[in-house]
Amino acid sequence: MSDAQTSEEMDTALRLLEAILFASNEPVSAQSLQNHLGESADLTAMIETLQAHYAQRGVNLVENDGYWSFRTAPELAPLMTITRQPRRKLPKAASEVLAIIAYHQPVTRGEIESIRGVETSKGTLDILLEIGWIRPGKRRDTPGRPLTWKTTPEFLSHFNLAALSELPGVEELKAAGLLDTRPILATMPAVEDEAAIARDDTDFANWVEEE
Amino acid sequence: MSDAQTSEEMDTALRLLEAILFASNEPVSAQSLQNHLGESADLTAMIETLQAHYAQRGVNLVENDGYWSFRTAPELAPLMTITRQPRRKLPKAASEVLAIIAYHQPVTRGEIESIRGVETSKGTLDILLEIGWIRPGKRRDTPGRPLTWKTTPEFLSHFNLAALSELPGVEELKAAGLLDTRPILATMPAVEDEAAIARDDTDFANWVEEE
Amino acid sequence: MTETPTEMTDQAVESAVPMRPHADDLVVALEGYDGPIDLLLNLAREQKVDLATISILALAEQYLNYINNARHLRLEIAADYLVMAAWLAFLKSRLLLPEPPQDEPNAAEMAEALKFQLMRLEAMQKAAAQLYELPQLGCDFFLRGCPEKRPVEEKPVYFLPIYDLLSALGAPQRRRKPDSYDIKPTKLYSMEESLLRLRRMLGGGAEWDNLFAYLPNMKGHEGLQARSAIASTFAAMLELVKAGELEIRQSQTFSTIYLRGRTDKDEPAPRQPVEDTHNE
Repeated sequence: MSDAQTSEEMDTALRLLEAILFASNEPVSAQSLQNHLGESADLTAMIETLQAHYAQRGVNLVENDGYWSFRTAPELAPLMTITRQPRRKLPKAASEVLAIIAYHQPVTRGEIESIRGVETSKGTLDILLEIGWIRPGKRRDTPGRPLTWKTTPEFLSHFNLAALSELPGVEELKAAGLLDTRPILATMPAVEDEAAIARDDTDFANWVEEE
Repeated sequence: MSDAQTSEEMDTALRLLEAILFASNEPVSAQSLQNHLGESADLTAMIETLQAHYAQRGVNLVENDGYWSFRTAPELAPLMTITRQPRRKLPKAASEVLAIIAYHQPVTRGEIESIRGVETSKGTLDILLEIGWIRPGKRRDTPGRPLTWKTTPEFLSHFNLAALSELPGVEELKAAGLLDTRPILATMPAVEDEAAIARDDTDFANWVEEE
Repeated sequence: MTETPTEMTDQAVESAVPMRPHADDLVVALEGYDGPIDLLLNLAREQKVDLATISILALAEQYLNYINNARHLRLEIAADYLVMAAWLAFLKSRLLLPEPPQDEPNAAEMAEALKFQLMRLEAMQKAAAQLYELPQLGCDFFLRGCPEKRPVEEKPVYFLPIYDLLSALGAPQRRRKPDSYDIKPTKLYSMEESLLRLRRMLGGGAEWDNLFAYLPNMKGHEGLQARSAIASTFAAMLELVKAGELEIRQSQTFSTIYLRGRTDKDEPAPRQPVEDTHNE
């Protein structure tokens, strides 16, 4: 082992962390790692050590919004000839809605509709929910208390993003003021009234996390 | 990466080998690895390099009858145990024993059994001991000097009681019907239950015919 | 599919007399858009200029021509496309005419708002495409292929509501005396029910009959239950006599009771009854 470990104890904890992350086929939350290693373990430092060690290897240690996992290095993709799933191609409306939720979250359905200028069919959100890329967030404190939508850690994991700040072009869009969800102008044709959308949202009420 | 790799090409091949071994859903045969890496690759040397690298880490590269895979280091396996803490209601037998100890303490196991009219399994007392709701008291000055049992302060705090004297008295329990041993009377179907009465009528018809 | 609107709109803008392409082409064309903003954005893209510098007036005209064309062909156009057309016509007039009174929206602001809307949607469409250029799990990178099962140990956390603790105290007693206390829940016949049964059975019939003929089926019933049937029927009978709905007759103490529905004319004496065969 190349990393200089001063004490035998630290060594075992680090090996244990490596083994736990290696054993899992899905990202493990930092909280669960900390629980396993004990309160006194310096998880951040340990993860940094591991991450640095694997940075140039065939597998990398990657974070997705507080979840950690080993995964093969993306740049090896062209060489990896093991069975791969076909790329998931979403319908145009669904990928647009996904992008809007990813870049504007938390965002209400009414806001999604004002950005797209068109009603969002139930099926579109259902597709994204079923894949597990979006989830309901808190209700907005505005009339009708509409539900908001956010992306999940699975979404970040699927696209190999450590955090939402790594979304392509997110900084430029923010700087250009294009991540504003406000309705454009009172006189613009409205899509649907918020009340109707809120009624629709109640179907998802069970999903709402009580934060 | 700590291992000295002289050429960039070798480096990529080794990384690919590592990635393939990591991502495969079953151990991979040397032949299949060779196919992945190309005829010219010195698989034996590469595997040796990888194996040496992982020898002291949390996962090891192991061979099984010509098939290669990463496995958790054997000595770490016991440390990886996941502990779950499901919330469970205390089993009936244990609640009975607990209630008897609470109201009759200090009480011997023999006395508990004579009150319950059934034998008390060792496991029942063990559960209560493990939860920390009971503890052994003094030995009774009778033949055999049996151990007595009492409740603990944890018992009081679980039931939010300041002292044992806060437990309702036996007379109060009787008044509340909690010690009632008689079953409750049930009446025949009410008048509104037309169907039931209609059934009764047909019974009557049969009865008349039988005469 | 997206080619069609391109040709269409170019022609519409260039010539005052619109071409008449095959009707189906236009239907397909409109179906290809996700609403009026998406259509506007596609029309704008054909101008091949930066959205920031695009002429909103020209774009509004292009859209109106497009919708006019579709209307000309008597095609069904979704309401939101028409609402947008009306709004754009309004915007167009505002852009061409002098500024209106102050309380109405300013034309330049309206144009800016529309421009922002287009830019924002375009940004999201681009973002969606860029998202898909990222490496994807299961295609470009992989998680552990053969995960290892970690041993699981369960350490239950027990709880007990105080009610359960208290009622557990009575459990041994309940269990102890099964012989003297094992009474199954008793079914008793109520008077209300007997009233209902008597009324129904009497119906219009006015023949004298033994009271016991009006008891419910007593098979398998005994003791308290059978007695409750007799008692409730008896009480119901008296109740009906009081209400004037039936008559009863008994020749002497403890002899059989006869009853019949009340009628005005007199009936002959009751037929010879079967003597108390059902009396248990």
